[in-house]
Amino acid sequence: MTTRELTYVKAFNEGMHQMMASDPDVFLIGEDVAGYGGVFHMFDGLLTEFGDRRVKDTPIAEQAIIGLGVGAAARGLRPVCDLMFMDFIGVAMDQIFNQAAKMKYMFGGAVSVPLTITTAGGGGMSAAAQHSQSLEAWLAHIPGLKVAMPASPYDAKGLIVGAIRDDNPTIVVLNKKMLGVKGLVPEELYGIPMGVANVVREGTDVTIVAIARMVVEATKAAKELEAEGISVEVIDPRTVQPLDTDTIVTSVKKTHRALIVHEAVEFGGIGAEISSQIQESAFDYLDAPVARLAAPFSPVPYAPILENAYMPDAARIAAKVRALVERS
Amino acid sequence: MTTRELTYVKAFNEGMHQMMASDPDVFLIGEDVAGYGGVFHMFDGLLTEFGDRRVKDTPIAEQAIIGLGVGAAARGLRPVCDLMFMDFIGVAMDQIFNQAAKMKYMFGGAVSVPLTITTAGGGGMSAAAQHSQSLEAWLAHIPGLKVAMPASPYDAKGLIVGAIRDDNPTIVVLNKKMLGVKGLVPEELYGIPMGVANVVREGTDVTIVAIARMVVEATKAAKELEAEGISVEVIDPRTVQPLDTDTIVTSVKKTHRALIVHEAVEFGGIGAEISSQIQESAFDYLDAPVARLAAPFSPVPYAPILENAYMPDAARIAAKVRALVERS
Amino acid sequence: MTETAATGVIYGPREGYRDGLTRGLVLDLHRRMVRIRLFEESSGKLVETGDMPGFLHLYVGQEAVAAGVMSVLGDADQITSTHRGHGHAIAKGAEFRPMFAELYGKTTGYCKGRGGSMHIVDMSRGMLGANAIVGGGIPIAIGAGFASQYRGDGTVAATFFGDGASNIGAFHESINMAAVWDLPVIFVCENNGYAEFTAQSSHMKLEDIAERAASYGIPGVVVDGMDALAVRAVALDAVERAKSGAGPTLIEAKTYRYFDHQGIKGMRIPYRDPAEVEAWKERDAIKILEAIGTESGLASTEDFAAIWAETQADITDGIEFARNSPDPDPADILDDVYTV
Amino acid sequence: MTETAATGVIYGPREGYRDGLTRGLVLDLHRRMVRIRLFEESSGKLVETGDMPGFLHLYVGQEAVAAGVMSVLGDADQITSTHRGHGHAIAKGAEFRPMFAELYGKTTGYCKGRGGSMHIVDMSRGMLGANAIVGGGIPIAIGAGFASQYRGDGTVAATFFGDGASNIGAFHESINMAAVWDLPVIFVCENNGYAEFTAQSSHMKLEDIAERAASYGIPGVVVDGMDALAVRAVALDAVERAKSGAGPTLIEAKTYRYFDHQGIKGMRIPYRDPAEVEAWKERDAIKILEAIGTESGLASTEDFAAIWAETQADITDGIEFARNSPDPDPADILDDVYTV
Ligand SMILES: Cc1ncc(C[n+]2csc(CCOP(=O)(O)OP(=O)(O)O)c2C)c(N)n1
Ligand SMILES: Cc1ncc(C[n+]2csc(CCOP(=O)(O)OP(=O)(O)O)c2C)c(N)n1
Ligand SMILES: [Mg+2]
Ligand SMILES: [Mg+2]
Repeated sequence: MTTRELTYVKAFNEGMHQMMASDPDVFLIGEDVAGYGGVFHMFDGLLTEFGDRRVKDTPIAEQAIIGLGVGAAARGLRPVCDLMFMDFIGVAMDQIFNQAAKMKYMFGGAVSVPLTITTAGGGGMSAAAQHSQSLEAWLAHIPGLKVAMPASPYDAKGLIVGAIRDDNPTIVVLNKKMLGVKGLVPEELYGIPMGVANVVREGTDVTIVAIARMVVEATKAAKELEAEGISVEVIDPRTVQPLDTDTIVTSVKKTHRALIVHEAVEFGGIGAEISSQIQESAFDYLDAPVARLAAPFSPVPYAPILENAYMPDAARIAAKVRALVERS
Repeated sequence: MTTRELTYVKAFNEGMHQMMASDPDVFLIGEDVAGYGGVFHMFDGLLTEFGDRRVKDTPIAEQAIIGLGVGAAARGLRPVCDLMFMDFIGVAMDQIFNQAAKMKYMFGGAVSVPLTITTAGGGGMSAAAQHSQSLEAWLAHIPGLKVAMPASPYDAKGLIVGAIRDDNPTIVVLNKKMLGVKGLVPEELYGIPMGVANVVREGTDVTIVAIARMVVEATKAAKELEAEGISVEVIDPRTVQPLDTDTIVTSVKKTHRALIVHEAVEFGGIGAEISSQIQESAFDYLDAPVARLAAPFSPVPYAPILENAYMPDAARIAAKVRALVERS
Repeated sequence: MTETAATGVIYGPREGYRDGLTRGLVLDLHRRMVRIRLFEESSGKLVETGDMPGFLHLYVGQEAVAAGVMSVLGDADQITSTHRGHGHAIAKGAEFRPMFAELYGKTTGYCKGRGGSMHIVDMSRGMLGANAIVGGGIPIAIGAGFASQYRGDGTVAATFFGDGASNIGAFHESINMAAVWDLPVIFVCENNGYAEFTAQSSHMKLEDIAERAASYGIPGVVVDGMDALAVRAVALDAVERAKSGAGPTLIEAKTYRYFDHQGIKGMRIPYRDPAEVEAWKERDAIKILEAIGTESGLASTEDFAAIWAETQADITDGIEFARNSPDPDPADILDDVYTV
Repeated sequence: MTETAATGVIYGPREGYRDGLTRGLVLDLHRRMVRIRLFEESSGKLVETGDMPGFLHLYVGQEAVAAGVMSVLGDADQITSTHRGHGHAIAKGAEFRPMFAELYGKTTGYCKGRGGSMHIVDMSRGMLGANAIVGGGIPIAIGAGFASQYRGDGTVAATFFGDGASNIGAFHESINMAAVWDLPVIFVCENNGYAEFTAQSSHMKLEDIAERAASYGIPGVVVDGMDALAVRAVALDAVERAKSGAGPTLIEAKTYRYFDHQGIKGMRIPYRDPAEVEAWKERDAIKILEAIGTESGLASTEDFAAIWAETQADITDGIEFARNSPDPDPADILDDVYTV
């Protein structure tokens, strides 16, 4: 039960290593995941340890990459298919939403598709409009799919393990800007099941539901606000599908105020669903409208000065919380 | 200014004819849109009238179909690209969301993309999981795109004309089950601009915001409820991007209660966004939580008995409205 | 510059492919084809009369392709299919009762009424499902073939798709990846000359789709898709090649559908010359096989008649079973979205 | 079965492609290549030192391809490009000031700082944009070509993409559609042997990607991508064919990138043999052209030196301009999402 500091990407990588060691049915395919170990080092060392039968570089062909995973999973293997950047999902969407996600249902339950898709999302790298997106709202809207978004090294390991063990098609979205973030990670193999939120920090005045890297920013804001006498509870849903509504609603019934924060554009983002669920389930407890803080309705801009303004951060989160508290 | 009864699909078809007649830069491509006139008769007669330079059958290649539209639009033409069923969007998504929608912004405004994509969505035909979907929530979440969903013959014509005239990439989603629905349609060419809601019916007790065919069901429910002394206002946003929030919020401030109805699955549907916006803007006016009625979280089932249970209808809408009124 | 590329396509099966023909094989292929023919004709009518819901893409005319390929596959071999999938399912061994029940949307159907015609499946026989997205099944098949290679279990996968589907991106990506990894996959292009109502000459500049194999460094074979024995012969070669580790083959079977793209008759526009339809019907796959059977003396007219009759009885039984089966319960609508 | 398909590929430009060479052409091609070389070297360094944001896919080594093709296109002809797009933009006539300004994320940049390296654009010169999605620009190019045909304005479109991109679905769909409609489009595959860190032999089973042209019934041409004159010659033929209404051509230019996939040096793993890199550098496109120029007597060492010097001055000016340009104002972040 040794626990030590690891970066987010190393924690993820350790989860991959341990799952591949523990289950011979797990294999990995994707662009430059083998020889190069993945452009983000996510898959470092896997080729060396597990060989080129189980770790394979593919042509640039995302429909075939995901589709191969669907077919192999339907035959009982546990494929991990990497989609280098989340933004590339548009070329493989059919295999994800019409095939992987629907197969079980369309076939009356006759098959399971234990496929894991890994990808990297989020902005902050000056990678511009086609390499910075957060598209989890699309994925969460697809019955049959599960969607994990680790916000710490501990979760990066636990959620990739949980995803591979899950018998359903699951997408694990790493956050690019968190790759080097450090945190405590147990050495042994552990999995976090899909659908269990993490109460990152307890508080009594306002509930912040934050997604992916915004958990870090929200936690920063919460610390800042504590000094001002505002007690903030920070909840990380960990998976946006399934969503742990119970944990969120229970918190809001206690705090009476809620703010949802994510990197994706606000309109039609997962924050809209969370906000709706909160007000549907805790309407009589609310002292203020459920608030959202997210990106403005534009593609992600390239210039750092614009991108910084585009992404929510601790300062803007804190301001939004103050407004919520003052409102009521 | 003659007005006469036309079916939904004929009204759409008339809009296509008139736009192609009035603007030589408008052309149409898609699978079986020329010789066959489209599998839903949407494009009947266009080949005969405008010839095979302007009306073209394509190979089955949706990335190329949409992408060709993007390139031609960037060069100043006004392409109409047909995507036979909305469900096929997964094979062409990249061209829609990363290319068409983002081009102008990424290029600092240097280009406009006056592309129109036509497609058919919705269930009720026993067409099963890959031919019955309502995916407008994905599209509305894409900055740069506009999304129209006509709910009457009048709008089917007005919105296709408005979309072609619009200088931005716009998707017009026809509803398959409405194709034969009749209504009054003016003979002359008219366009409905994107972003202007239609107050289909005025009322004082509850506001229903309904999308696409659900407008018809909501109106039926409203008539039924009127007899019970419940006065329902029915709003059809017509376009979910841009969304006419003002009209919706103004209505809810008057009625104090809101229900949103759509065919898409509830989780992450456009109803979540509308609900969030209502409670953000009219929180103090609400006598009850904003409610949603939509499909359960599963793929669309094939058997008619299941599909009927799956889709919201007038009876379930009325029941939901009654519950809203009783609540407060 | 020359505009006509030389071609590396192989035409037809190897010489003597009919040698050593057995009575068993003739009857086996015949039964597969007749079962498809009668299932399709009857289900087409059931939809036309409004007895059955949904819309159907019928396989009539193309029977020799499914029968020929399936006759060389075992239950452990996998296939993926298309919107026109009944024929593949039946040739792979699917039974009429759960097939009809599925089309009727009943709980006893292959998909418990959830999928219908376009999602017919029979996992127990390696039929990995019809697919309502053109090209959608092709990537899935390479996954099935990958599993064969990964496990080294000696099985293969075959994927069926149309002439129209060979223009879509998923085809290109999948066949290239299968080639690169020498996956044991057979790509079966059923060229019936049309993608819906669009003729091949309007959707590609090729005569032989098998030519596309050269783009992936694999063999491309053209075969008469009305001759089940010819199809079987090239499929055998492809399976052998796949099992030996040499990788995939692209087979193009020239065939024809007798009915409309969807349903039996619905030709709103005359996109096909009636003479063309008749010419193909002259070379009907079942007729061809029956002639081979009787001429070789391996089977008699009575043998074939018995198969028709017994299949017809099966059809009647299947429809009866389906009609009497229970409807699904809307309360179960959320079952099977996830594996729990 | 034979596994090696016969090939209809055309190798190299037609005989005598260097005949009638002029001083003007030598200097024009040289200038285009030197401008790319120096822009790429300097911008690569500016990112390495942290002076400039973003990440860059540098075009150094491949200059002859962009220069050769662009030398036969006019401002009204359109191109689409890739993640490795600076070279295409510069060869098409883009200026250093707005290019550097864009990389620096300034309002004076080609995209007002919104797009950066991967979305460099110059609409005024028919440069329809770099593209950060592999294969993303190919369908757009056939749209540009469609507009040429629709208007009958005699323009053509060219689309650039890599060896890796030729495996993605968008390539297949687009080139087939362009072929079917005889669109005036030139498909230029820059085969630099690698898709990121994956060698061609691991991502396809072909040696010559031009072979894929046969799948679409169009000519495929292999050309030495280090010889700008050879590239120009085959591009001229392709443009002529396109303008005559005969349709598209697939050109494969064999070339090499000197730097890493991204940035100048970042070879975390030795995915390329240093000897291979050196061998390609021996055949450097600029060196080759300079030798042709001096050997033919059409240009002197001094001529070339002047171009290097003048370009270096332009670089300095461009960087200076960019550095002194104003940052965008976050208040304008929502501008240009829509045309209003
Ligand atoms: C991605 C996609 N595009 C379009 C369709 C609509 N569609 C269904 S079948 C069909 C024609 C298919 O032609 P082909 O592949 O030749 O098969 P055939 O119908 O002739 O058996 C089309 C266009 C679809 N289902 N999926
Ligand atoms: C759809 C898509 N998949 C993957 C990537 C990541 N990616 C960027 S460049 C590249 C390699 C491209 O190789 P090639 O087409 O040969 O072009 P080159 O980089 O050699 O110029 C990859 C895989 C991407 N940008 N888009
Ligand atoms: Mg066909
Ligand atoms: Mg390359």
